[in-house]
Amino acid sequence: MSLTDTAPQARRRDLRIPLAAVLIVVALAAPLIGTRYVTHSLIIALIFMLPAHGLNLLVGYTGLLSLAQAAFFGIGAYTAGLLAVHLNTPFYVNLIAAGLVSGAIALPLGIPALRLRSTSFVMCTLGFVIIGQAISKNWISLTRGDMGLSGIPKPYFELGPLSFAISGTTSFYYLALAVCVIGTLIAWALVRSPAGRNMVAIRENETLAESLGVPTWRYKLIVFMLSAAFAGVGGCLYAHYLTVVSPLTFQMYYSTTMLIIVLGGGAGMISGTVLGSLLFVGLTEALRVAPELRMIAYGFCLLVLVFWFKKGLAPLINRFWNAIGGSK
Amino acid sequence: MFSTIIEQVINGIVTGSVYAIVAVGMTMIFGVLRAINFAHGEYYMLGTFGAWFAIDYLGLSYEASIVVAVLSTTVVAYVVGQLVMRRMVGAPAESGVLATLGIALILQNTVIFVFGGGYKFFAGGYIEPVSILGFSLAQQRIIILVVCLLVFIGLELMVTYSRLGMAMRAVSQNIQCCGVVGIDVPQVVLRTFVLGAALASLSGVLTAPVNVSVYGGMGELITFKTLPIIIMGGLGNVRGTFYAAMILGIAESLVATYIGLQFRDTVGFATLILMLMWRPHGLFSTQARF
Amino acid sequence: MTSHLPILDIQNLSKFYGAVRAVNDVSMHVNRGEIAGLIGPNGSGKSTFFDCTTGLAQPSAGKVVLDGQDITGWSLNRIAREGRMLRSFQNTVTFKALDVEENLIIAGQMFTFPSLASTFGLGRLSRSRINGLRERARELIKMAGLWDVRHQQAGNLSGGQQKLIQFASMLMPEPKIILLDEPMAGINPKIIERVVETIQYANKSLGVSFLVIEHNIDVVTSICQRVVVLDQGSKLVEGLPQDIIQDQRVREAYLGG
Amino acid sequence: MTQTLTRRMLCISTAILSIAGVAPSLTARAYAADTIKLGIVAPMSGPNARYGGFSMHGAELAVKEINDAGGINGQKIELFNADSQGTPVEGVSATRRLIDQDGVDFIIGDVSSSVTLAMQPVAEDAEVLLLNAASSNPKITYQAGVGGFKWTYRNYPTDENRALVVAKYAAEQRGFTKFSVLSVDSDYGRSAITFTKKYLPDFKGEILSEDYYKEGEVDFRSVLAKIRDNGAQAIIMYGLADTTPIVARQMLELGLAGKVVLIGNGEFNTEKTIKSAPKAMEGAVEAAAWLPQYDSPASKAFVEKFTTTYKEAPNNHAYVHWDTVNLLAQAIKEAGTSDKNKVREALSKIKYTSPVGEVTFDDHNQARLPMILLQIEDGKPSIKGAYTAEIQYPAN
Repeated sequence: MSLTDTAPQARRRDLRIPLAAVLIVVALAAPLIGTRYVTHSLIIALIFMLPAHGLNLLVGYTGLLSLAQAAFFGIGAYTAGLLAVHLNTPFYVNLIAAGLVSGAIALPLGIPALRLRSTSFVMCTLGFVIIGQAISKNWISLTRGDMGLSGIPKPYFELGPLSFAISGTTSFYYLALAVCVIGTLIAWALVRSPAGRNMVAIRENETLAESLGVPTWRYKLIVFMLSAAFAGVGGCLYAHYLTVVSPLTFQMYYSTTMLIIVLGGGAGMISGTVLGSLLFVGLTEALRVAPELRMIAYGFCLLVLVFWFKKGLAPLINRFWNAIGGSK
Repeated sequence: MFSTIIEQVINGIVTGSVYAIVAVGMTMIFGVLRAINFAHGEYYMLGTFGAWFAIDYLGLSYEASIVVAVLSTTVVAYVVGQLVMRRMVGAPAESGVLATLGIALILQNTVIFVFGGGYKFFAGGYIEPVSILGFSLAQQRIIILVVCLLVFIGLELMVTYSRLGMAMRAVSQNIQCCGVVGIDVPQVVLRTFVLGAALASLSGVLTAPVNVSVYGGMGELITFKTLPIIIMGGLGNVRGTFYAAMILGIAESLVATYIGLQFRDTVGFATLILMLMWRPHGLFSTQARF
Repeated sequence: MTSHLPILDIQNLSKFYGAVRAVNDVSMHVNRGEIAGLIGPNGSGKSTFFDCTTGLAQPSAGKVVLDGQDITGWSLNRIAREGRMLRSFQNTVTFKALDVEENLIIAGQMFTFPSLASTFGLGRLSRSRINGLRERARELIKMAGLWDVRHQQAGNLSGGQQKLIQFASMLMPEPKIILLDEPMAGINPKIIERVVETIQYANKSLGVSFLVIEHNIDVVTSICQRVVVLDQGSKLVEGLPQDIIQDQRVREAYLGG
Repeated sequence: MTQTLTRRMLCISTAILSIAGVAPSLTARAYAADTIKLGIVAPMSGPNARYGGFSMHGAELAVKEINDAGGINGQKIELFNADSQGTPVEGVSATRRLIDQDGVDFIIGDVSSSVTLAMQPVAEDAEVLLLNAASSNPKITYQAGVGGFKWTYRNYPTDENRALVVAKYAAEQRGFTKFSVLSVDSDYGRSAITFTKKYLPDFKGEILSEDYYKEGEVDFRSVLAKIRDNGAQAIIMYGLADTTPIVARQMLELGLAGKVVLIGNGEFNTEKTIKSAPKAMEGAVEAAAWLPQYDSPASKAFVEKFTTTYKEAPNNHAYVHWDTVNLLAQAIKEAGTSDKNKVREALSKIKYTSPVGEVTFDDHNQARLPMILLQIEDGKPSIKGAYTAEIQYPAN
């Protein structure tokens, strides 16, 4: 590995800026280098990245293990899908609406749920997913039930006289990338802000935080809503990309996927979540070489993660990042 | 009208007793490990598969297949317990979720890989209906009810009087002190885990004749049914789990009758959430573990 | 500022758990600039009394008046934030995964940012406020003698050092009064001295009043100006420290329990 | 410490290697054009694997038969399979991989309708022929052919035809007027019932109760007791194959067997199902695209070959995938080339003779399939006729 290659040199140059530049170029040029399959895989990673950021705020920063992410992801997907199909609204309207609706629905759900202790809270949030699915199946007049919403139009923009649609995988990649970059920056700003420090305080010791004047209850509620809003925005990307939203969107599979991304990347780190979503998609797609053994191998990967990478992969990356940061 | 309600309550109790046997294992594992076992339903599936294999491939009788199924699941559970569950003592909740999900994926898809994904037909058991007090039930369901009662009586006795039972109680009360008084915590966790898995597999074999279809993914659904039960029962509380399973069984049965079958799977979690709003610490005190 | 009202005035406070009267009709006050002590045998209701005063538990009856303001029924965080009355816990608690400086900055945050919404900001105003906090934190760290370990995780430090972090944290928001729950429990004599110094420094130089639960009678006599004794949920006696230790009833309460 | 470090390094390198495993696949492999590349998208892991397993085997068998017979126009078929897990995201990923990496021109899939719906635009975009063999959501062909997606074809009956045939037979031949619904809670079960409701008034039938079960449900006693008490003559069940035996056994248990019959679809006719509760299945009416006992040499040969190859009897999913591969093979043969554009044209005008009857496609790329109506008599399916009907498409 490059780490050992450069070790013998007495003075090392700070390689961080060049590396970052390379990463940015790779991110921008990815659809041009790789096949559409690669672009598609990256889009899937980007779609999961935002809900994972939301979950990271909740699990990684505030210390609340939640499985409700799929429910808010589904609500966001349905919101965007319904708006796009019925009202043919521009993409940014759907995006904002999906985030707002998910965030707003999280308020009445969060108030009772956040009163619960650890395991009960986890189960309660899982319950939201199960109940969400039942509602989407049975509220047929709104959701078309099991028929689902299909043929969701491609995202289009209407900026003054200018109006254009995003069609094709490559352009969708750039759209998703832009949304994710903004989302990541927002998440980054959140955790860097004093509020982010208070979230960490809640995670570390809720009573102590409370005794130092931190209104823990309100923070938890706000973070729960924010994480739902992130999931909702991810749902909007999902709806527009796959063009289909069905009650299947409400399944624990997505909640656990997001949890795997957060923990695999490294909870409590923004870079961890970014890394985690790429890693997760890379892994599941790489395992496609053996379809029958794929999920078995995936299961083993989870065990490896739990036992050997308790803090996820981000600490390793951090170490690498610091190591290339020049000589001491 | 009234007799319909009675009949539905009986249906609920029969369903509840299946849930109870599976859930009690899960709740005991939670008691000693503080981890939700998302793979628990897979042992139920393994039990069913073991019995199906014994009947279809080895040509054994149903009774013999029960033994084969429970023993083979015990072996699998022992291996999983040694390699994974033992090491999860004191691990954070997130790790527990991921590790057990990983195990669930491995067990489920290994079975699919070995036996094929298609559903199998379970041939054994006593499916002839008998009439009791005007209600018609398959004989197998009466067996399930009786076994459920025996299992719970046995567990109560074991937990109160046996050495393992006392150690389990000790671990669930205060894990730090156990090391001091010479209890080998990982060993207790392992034994509890194997016992819980064996009970789940027993439940799988017993219900197989009435559930007929056997396939690799069947465990997941059972896991989701039992999750709300163990919370409602007060995590780690054996008796509470029994009552919670019965309550859920009856509630499901009534909902299926009067509201619609499509809402049945929602009943568990809806009841759970309503209950948690009313009593955030469960219906049955978590203090009175085991 | 020259008010002669006590900084903290607790009137007829009671806390019942079912039929159990954990605290029964206790009244006491802490004067401005005073270090008051609260002692009593185990199970006498001291901690419950603390919890009810600071909002961790709600009193069944009675009134808590902080600096002329009735704060009965306020939550712990509101009392800390708006009332500037802080409390410590019996077992030392710090944010273990964070370094010492972060620990202190967190402690100061809610007092520097006027509203919840403002804590989400990342602008220049927030930055300058955080920098202000960091400076203050460093001063307090120096004062507490933690300068060398300021970038270490709190959880990796010794119990005594963590105790000091806790004190320094509570001084961050410029509190009016601090309630200490057995500050000397489980720390070695060297640190005890340092804690005593810190308390006295805060009291003299920063004008912070204290109410201290303590078992170490030497400490109580050396720092407290006035002592209240609780026994079985009720106030037994109140007076100067040297009088209290001579008091027959107090001795009986401790010995006869 | 050293040990943990080495171990970590090992893990990291494994992780990196596994990611690197994707790298070579990034460049689409250039294959010689001597094989016809066919991709199958099906759920192969998780609970839905119980459908995907049969689908895969059916397709594999057909490919093997064709290749053993020398291929089509001298070209052999190369089969690629991809796991959809029954979720749209995974299904689309699988499709993308088949198209871009394996370079397939033809895809058969998926079982689940929502996955198929998500795959449609991908196939359209890449101009790859998507043949669906097992999804029943009417939307799939509403939006295909003249409806939009030129590259989607469906060789599977729609629920509408099925619902009509069953309702008509039950009312006219069996004289039923009171029905209870017990169908699977999926687009298949729901839409079949919607269509049944559309036609039932024509036959003076009424629905007394309506219940939908979730996939994997095993307890029907409550609903069956309700049905026993409400006096329904027949249970309309559009359900899952693996659930039918459970329902039948519980009908037996509650004394419904012989009093109320099952009508609809859900593999009522297989030996397994009938054996599970012969008394309950007696008189059941089913409209199926195919059944193992169907009396045609091709069908019989398929059943035999499948059973000997895979040690289990084929089910409907196995058959439709086997049949669809054969259909595609004939289209390629008629086109005279494996060029996908030509094959698509050939498919639109094909007159394919399946083991059950003649198959043609309408302008929505929906196959006009004969629907077999059967009734269980003396523990054996007895065929009452085959029906083909035109689909009425909604105006838009």
